[in-house]
Amino acid sequence: MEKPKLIVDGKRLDGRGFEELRPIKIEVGVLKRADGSCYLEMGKNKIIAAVYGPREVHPRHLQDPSKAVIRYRYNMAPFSVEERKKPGPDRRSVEISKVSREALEPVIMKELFPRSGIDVFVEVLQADAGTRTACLNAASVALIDAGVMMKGIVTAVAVAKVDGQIVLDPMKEEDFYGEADMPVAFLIRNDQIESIALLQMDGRMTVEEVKKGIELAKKGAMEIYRMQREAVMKKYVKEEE
Amino acid sequence: MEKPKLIVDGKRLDGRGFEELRPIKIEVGVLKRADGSCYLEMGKNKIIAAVYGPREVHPRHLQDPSKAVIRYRYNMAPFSVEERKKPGPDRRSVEISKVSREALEPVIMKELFPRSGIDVFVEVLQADAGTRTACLNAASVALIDAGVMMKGIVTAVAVAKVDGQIVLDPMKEEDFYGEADMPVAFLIRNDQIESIALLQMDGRMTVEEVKKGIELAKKGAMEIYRMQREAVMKKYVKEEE
Amino acid sequence: MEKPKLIVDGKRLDGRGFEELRPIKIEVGVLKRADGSCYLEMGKNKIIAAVYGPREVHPRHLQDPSKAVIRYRYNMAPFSVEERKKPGPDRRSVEISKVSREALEPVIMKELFPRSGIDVFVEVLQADAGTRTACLNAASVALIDAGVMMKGIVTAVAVAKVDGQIVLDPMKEEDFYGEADMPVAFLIRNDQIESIALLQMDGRMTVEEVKKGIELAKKGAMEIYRMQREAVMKKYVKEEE
Amino acid sequence: MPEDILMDIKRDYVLSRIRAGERIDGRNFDEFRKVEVKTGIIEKAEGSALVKLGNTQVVVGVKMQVGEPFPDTPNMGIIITNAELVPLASPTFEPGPPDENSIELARVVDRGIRESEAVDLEKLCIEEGEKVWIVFIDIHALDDDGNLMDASSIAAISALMNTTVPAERFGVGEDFKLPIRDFPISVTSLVVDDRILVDPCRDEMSVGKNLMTITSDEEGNVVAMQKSGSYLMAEEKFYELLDLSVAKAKEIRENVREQLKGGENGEDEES
Amino acid sequence: MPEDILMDIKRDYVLSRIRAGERIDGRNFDEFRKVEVKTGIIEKAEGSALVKLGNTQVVVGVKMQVGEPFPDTPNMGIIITNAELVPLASPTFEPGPPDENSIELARVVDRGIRESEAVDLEKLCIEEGEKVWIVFIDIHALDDDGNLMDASSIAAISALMNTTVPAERFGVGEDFKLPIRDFPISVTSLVVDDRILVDPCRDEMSVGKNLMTITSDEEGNVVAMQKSGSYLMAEEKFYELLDLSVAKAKEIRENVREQLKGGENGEDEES
Amino acid sequence: MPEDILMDIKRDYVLSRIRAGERIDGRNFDEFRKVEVKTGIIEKAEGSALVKLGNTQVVVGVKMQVGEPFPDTPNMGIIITNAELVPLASPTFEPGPPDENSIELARVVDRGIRESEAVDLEKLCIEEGEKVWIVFIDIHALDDDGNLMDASSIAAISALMNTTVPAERFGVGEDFKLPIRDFPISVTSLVVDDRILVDPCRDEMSVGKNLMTITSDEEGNVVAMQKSGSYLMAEEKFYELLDLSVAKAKEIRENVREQLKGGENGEDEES
Repeated sequence: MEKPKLIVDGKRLDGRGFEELRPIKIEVGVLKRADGSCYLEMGKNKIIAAVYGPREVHPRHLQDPSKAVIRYRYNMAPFSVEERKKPGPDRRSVEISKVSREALEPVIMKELFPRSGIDVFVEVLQADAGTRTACLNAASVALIDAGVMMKGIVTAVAVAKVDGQIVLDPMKEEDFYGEADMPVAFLIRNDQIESIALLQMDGRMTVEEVKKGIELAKKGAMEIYRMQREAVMKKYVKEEE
Repeated sequence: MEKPKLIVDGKRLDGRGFEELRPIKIEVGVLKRADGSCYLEMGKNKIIAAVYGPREVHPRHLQDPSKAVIRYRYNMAPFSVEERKKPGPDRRSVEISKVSREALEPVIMKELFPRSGIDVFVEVLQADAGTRTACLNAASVALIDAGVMMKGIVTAVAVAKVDGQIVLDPMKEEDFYGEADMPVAFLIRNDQIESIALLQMDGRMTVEEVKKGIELAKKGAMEIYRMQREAVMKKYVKEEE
Repeated sequence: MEKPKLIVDGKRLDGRGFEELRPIKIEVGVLKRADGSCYLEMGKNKIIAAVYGPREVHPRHLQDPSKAVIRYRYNMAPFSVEERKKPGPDRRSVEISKVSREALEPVIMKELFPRSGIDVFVEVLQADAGTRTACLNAASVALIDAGVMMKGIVTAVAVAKVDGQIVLDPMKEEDFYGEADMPVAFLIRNDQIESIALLQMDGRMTVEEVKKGIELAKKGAMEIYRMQREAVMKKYVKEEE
Repeated sequence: MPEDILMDIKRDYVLSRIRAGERIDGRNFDEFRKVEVKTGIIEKAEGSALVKLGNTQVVVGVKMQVGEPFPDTPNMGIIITNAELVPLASPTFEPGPPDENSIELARVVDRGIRESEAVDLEKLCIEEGEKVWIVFIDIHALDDDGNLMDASSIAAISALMNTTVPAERFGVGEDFKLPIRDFPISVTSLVVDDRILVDPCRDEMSVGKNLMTITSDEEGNVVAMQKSGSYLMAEEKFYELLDLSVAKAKEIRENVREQLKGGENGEDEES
Repeated sequence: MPEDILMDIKRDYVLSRIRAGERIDGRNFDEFRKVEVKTGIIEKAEGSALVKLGNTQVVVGVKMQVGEPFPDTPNMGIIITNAELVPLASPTFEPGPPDENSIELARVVDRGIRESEAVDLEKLCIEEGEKVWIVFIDIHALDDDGNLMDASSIAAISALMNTTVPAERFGVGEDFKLPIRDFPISVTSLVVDDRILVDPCRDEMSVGKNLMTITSDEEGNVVAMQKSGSYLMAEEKFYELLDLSVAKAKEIRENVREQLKGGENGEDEES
Repeated sequence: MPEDILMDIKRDYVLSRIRAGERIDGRNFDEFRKVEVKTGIIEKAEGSALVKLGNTQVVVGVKMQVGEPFPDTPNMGIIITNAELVPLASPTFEPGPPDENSIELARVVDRGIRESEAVDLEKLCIEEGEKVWIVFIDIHALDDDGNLMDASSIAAISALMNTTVPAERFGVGEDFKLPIRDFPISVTSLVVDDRILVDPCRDEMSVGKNLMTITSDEEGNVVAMQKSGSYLMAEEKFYELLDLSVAKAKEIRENVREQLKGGENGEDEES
């Protein structure tokens, strides 16, 4: 499996420019049972997120008397990837669930719901690079749909180094053959990026490239943020009609 | 492994007629530690059932304040089948345990024992088709032996479609090569079949054949029911001597 | 893999006499977080033991209102043996943990610490025959270091039958090719062997050889006991300086 | 406590309506909710289908691998059916290994497909005794508003009909459509007192989980049955269920077949 | 609470009898309960035995498979011993993976068989370094009225002696009797104060689980020992146990051997 | 309750010192604790290292096996990194399968080694597509006084540099030193208010677990990053961390390199 050329004539394999996102589709409130939900496509990623809560926590000794307990479960459907994935959590999904939960915890106003639990469940129905950021984006919208109070919206996107270039939102080939991958999530409030909520990276980049990557991620996140808002708005407008 | 002829000259491979049960042997009260117990053979099936309870349920949050909690565990000994079975529950035994428990639950007078537990444990020491029905028959007797109040006796038997014929109580070859298998359990009270407590089926039968099968199962169940009663009686007569 | 001659010219493969221990090194208080700890080498065995407690037991229903609950966990590092060992407990380590705990339980003054837990965790960093006895020796010292009240010191050593001879403290080749292995632990109080705390054996020995083995084990245990005391003393002398 | 009270009220309401001869959502007693089937929704799977049964939603994906046959069927492919009741789909589902409910779901769906011989397993033999195709049918619940069983059965057979065997990717010849030769449909009903409620929604199940599933094939043969739930069923009620279920299955089968043929599955057309 | 009180009363009673020089069931201190052995009871197993030791009942089944030898013993068969303390056998057993008690049981029984070299493992080599017989010894407790250990040991060696190697079924030659060359017997005693109670029944164990198991071979050699239970044992007591256990083993061995030979195993004769 | 109060007091104390511009142990904010590295301490492992970072202690052992390559990298060896947070190392660790913390630890250490391409995996191919070396890196925590991450990273690369490939034992040629071509170092910092505390000790972490790990290679490239902990990080703070971490890594690398070369590893010399 030889590495293909990932950038040809200044364009990426799927024709995108370096700073271009894949097509995104967001639908709010797609599930009946969940308190909030969101379906999100980002390129070939197909994600569905559900939020339950604030609700009672069982057994009791898992409750926190001062704030809500947040759970976040990232899960891939067995058919979401080329080679069938064995059902159940693996090491990768445990790590992703941890850093994703840690991105949302400081944003959710947990103190408002002592002793209760807020559960965020995200299913990857189809995976195509960048699932953890796509999942966070869906989870944020589902949290809003559930009416959970937050300090802002969490919006995530990955950047990558590919054939020497820093590019936005890598798709599968770029992730696999590229030099580096850096998923980032931001807290956005009042149309302003406030801080970093999630940050991971693996590969090889200079310090300058990392900084450039963050700048590019901010640009991408703002675009996604607008789509998240729009999707939420569309649902509520529809409901009022 | 070619399918053999299962019916030759109007007789089954083991010489039985279509409506004939395999030889049955039932012994009551065979274990000391259990509150009730039963050893049952049905053809080459060798089953032992034990009942514990009503007894305390641990941990407490598993108790039901309004009635007894019933557990039913169907388990095959590793040496009970041709190819050694790995110890512990597999998907098949989990399903059998579920439907068997659901057959007994509406028959046991659970409301008489709030907060308590009644455990039915059944071990298959040797398996030869029809273990789930044989186990239920043994479990019913063990429940009586334990003095658990019930609305009647649960009696079970399978019917099968074999070389186009509906036959009673299929043995292994008939189960493996036959066209369909249908295990049924009935609630029997005052020598009367009252209702269906368990019903499963897999294979291929016309609606008419299913109905004919149920009729045949009723016939077989009544025979087994008499043997269950006799076995219980024999023990208590012996005890009074 | 043919059995080598294990005794040549009245000496063992590593030059030891029949009643000679391997070199032993004991260090007390080697860990900061644990309440008591000990590092112990015995031949190529490298053992580290930690004691936590008396401390609270969670969840509560595991507490014993009349005495401390003792846990003992014997664990081998994956790199401690020739073939990498899969992490986590196997059947062997579960059994060793059981008999080791049972050797310490009657010696620890559990009644002084109702509702509390005392945890003894022992890691085998490198294994070379006799790990269970080396671990118990380290655990005893760690318990003293933690200030846990005991009726005496538990000291353990194995004896073996090797090429027809009863020898002290077998190393790996002797364990593997020898005729029998017998790990023993004693309760020693006031420089006196009081009783047997652990005893296992597998192999083949006459009754007389078993008795001879116990006598030899007592001799070896007294030597180790002195080293355990010395190591403890050294730490406390150092602390007073 | 408040939840318990809510449940009690709901149950009483459902029961009173049933006794008045009505279902809470206005359906006839033998009426399914609206069935919507979309296939080919997971491009990375060999076959897939999303089924909506009212608000109940299930995705089934089919993946295929090459593996060894079972010793006693050396010339036949293998079907493995698995169900995940992920906690996203219901407030009562918990993360963890499959419990008895998801195992039962998978096994009953599996039996319908297996016993109707819907998949021609002999055509999935690559090399007798050595190499056969393994068909993984993964049921992934998205929203459990009652009767996951029938939604899953429909999704499973639809996904299988949508499946292309990826022979090229595995270097064993040319891709071909998975050979399907039957169309099993399960019909699940709730038994309440003397009433049979076909395709119960979740609120209806607040009165109890007295379910019966009867799966039949294209010719109206029964291929699988499962009484599920702690209840006793009158014999005559069962016969009523039997006739009703086979009849309803026919109806649903036509409905699904139309949708699978229909133009509404844009993504499906290319495959 | 009532259970605790019951336990206390039982313990006091057992202790008072012991101090009076008696056992609660009237046995001598060095007396086993009645041993009954039936072999060949599981026709589908390669070998099997049911042992009753008083009210304690254990079934052992032996199954054989063909597999790869361990790298360091390429010309020897493999023994795998497993014990299931199924919840049927005692109110204190819980369903679930083997706990420390069932692991200890399996391992001590295994050591007796392994270290006495009761099974001639070299005769279980089919093809050096490639194929050997794997002997699965599965201990299945039915009723735990104390001393499952000795009941299991007796059942294990009896089942092995009843075993026929199913070479034909595996296409590797003709069936043959499993080659057995020793007869290990374990003797388990309860140590109470200054007393040794051989083969303790369950009520006796209410005073504590201070057990010692000593397994010896046909020639009176010790092949396995296990102190089990949280207690300290005086050295002299151990020597007493040692002599006693080897003597009792001889007695039990003769008893069991008689039964295995005897005509009472109707089912055994055919094999 | 008393423990909670103790924690509160500790946290207040740590915070007050930080606000006064000091760390509780007197270190500068960008100062590591003393790093001590000993290699070759486990003779039975192919490579090993014990690292002390102040009171934090970690052992890493490297074991090698021959196995099959992954299908998509047929000519490359395999690295498998595993961490056990055994309960010996901290009162907060519990026995059991790896939890999210030990998984994260293992994966972040793994990424540093993997992404810096520290191990020349192509030289670990024995037979393309058939046989390659599998390198097991096992992280075994002994004492967690904070920052297990960096202690583990240092121990891992040190153990790898100490590793001899046991080709003779596996019959595939002569032993050779594991080919290492980079020297990744991770630097973990605690972010408290506006302050960055490099290499936090455990008492410092009583203020929160707001950690950032940045791993860089010999040339100062970033090869792995991990924000860990439930907190929000200002962008400028991250840039500050970035520069600081790469600079500190260089310093630690030299320190460790000196020790690995140095004469203090008596046991290492023979290998």
